[in-house]
Amino acid sequence: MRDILFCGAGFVLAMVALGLIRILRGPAAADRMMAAQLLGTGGIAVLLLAAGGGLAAAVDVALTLALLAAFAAVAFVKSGTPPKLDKSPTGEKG
Amino acid sequence: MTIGVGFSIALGLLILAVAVFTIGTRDSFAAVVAFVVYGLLLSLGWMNLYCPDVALTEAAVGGGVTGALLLNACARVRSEKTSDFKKSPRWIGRGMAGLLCLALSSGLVAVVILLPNPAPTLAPEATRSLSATGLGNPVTAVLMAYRALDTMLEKVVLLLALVGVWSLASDRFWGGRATFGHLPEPDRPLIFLTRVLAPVGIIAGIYLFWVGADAPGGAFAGGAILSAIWILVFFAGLSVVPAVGSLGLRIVLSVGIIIFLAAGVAGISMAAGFLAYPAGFAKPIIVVIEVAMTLSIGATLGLLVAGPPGESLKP
Amino acid sequence: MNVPTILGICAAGLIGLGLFSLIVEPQPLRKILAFNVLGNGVFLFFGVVARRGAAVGLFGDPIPQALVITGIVVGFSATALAVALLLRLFDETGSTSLGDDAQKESKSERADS
Amino acid sequence: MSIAVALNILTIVAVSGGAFFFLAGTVGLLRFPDTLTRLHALTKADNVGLGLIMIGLLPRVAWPFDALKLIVVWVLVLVASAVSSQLIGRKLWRGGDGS
Repeated sequence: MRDILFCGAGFVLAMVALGLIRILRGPAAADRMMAAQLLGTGGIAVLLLAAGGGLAAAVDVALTLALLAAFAAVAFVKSGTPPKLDKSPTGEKG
Repeated sequence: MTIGVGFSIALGLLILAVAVFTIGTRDSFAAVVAFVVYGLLLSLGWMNLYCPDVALTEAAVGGGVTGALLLNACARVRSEKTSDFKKSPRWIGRGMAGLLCLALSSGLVAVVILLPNPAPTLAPEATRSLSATGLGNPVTAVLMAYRALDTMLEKVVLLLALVGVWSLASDRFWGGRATFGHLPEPDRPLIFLTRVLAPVGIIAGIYLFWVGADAPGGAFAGGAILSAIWILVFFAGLSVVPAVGSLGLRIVLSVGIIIFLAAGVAGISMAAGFLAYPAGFAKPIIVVIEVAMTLSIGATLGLLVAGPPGESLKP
Repeated sequence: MNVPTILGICAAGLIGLGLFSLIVEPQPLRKILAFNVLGNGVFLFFGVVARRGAAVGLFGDPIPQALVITGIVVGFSATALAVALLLRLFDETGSTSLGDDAQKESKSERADS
Repeated sequence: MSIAVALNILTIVAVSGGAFFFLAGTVGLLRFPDTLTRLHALTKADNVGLGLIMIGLLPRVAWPFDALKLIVVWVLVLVASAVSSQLIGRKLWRGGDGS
């Protein structure tokens, strides 16, 4: 049973690794972000399958990853030049 | 066991491939996204090495908080999207650097293969005095008891880094707050996400800190999760970054070091020396220090991501 | 071949890759990434030492693990400081390049405007 | 005994189903023609995939509290995935490709 779950972990890892080709190819920044998102979900699955319900700490790591699953995407969408600096990019140097 | 080894080979190759992509791609944004993925994969690697404490810290700090920091930086310097190889050393220089690094890697591979296996270990020493500390997790015991001085100085380093970041502010913004996560309009889905995640995240952070005494977890993982939730609150616009001049903020930032120092100095009079814990009271003292540390770490990491103040309080 | 050895070879590769990029990459943001790749490689190397030191019922030697945990947090604070420096440089000069010609370019642009 | 066998079969079936959905998500992410359709493939497939894998792992955990945490993990990923795909989709809708 342990081996079957390990095989499942390897399979899911291979799948999300293939998905990483989207980071390579793009074309949009959103495509790259989505590949990272897929790996975030897949990483949780790989972690839990590889632990096979044996290691209780694996669930805590999975919980941490799940809490931060949206974090990178939110940072991607929301970050950037603050609006104040946007209006006068050169006027503040003098 | 062979399937487990095959899984590790696949994981190691994937980590190497993502690292090659991180440093090889022309597009800086792609490099940063690849780096976030790299942090997540490393966390899987740490679980594969049965180091769940490190895996937790790496998942929270390496994948989460560092990712937000670098994505924000990448968006701010958007105009310089691509890496300019014209300015990098000529091919001779690059070749020599490549040879040097190849030699280094080969040497390290030889070290990995030749070093004694099993390695000399301090695990018996770490477990022998475990009962005196009242802790069940030897990693926490190393962090909070045997090598507590390292951990305390590491907190000082964190605070110094924050002082360094703050000192990069323009004069006229000093005392103000960081311009971070300012939104032109409220973003309802993000507010919903924050309202769902914040309570769960705070409970998870406190839980990780609390079980750190006996199981994998601890102040660093818990503090990093708290800081991530705090940053999410900034992004959603539900709260503004506190002003650097705020007294309350400065108390929260320094309370970890103050309590640590106080416990250390008390150790001189009440126990064997600086940072020695009196017999029987080790566990409660460690818990008090860890509560203060978790708060301070969470606040410091969050403010490190938010950056130097860029807006004065009274325009 | 066992799990720690495989990940140790992986760590050796990461250290070489990170150092190479740190040397040849001209752009500061990429240098910061390279520094982190290098640092994480070193941490993973420590992990191998920790895992091989498994004894008395523990899965690994706790000392290297504790060192790595503090190392990750210190590495993050160094990264944050570097990023803050980089962003300040960008706000001042409109460029993140450190080379001489980049400074000349930004100066001439300012003179034009 | 038969209950244990049944639980093992449940685990194998659910995990295989979950792995299939990860396959589907990856194929969609790689093969679909534009960014919004790829977003669709990603968010539908990997959540069902993770859900099935969680169902498969539920009989395997040692403590009931861990089972509860597994469910919390899945719900958190569902919320995170729904919101982040909405954010990414809106960014695409409003501001070009965001590149």
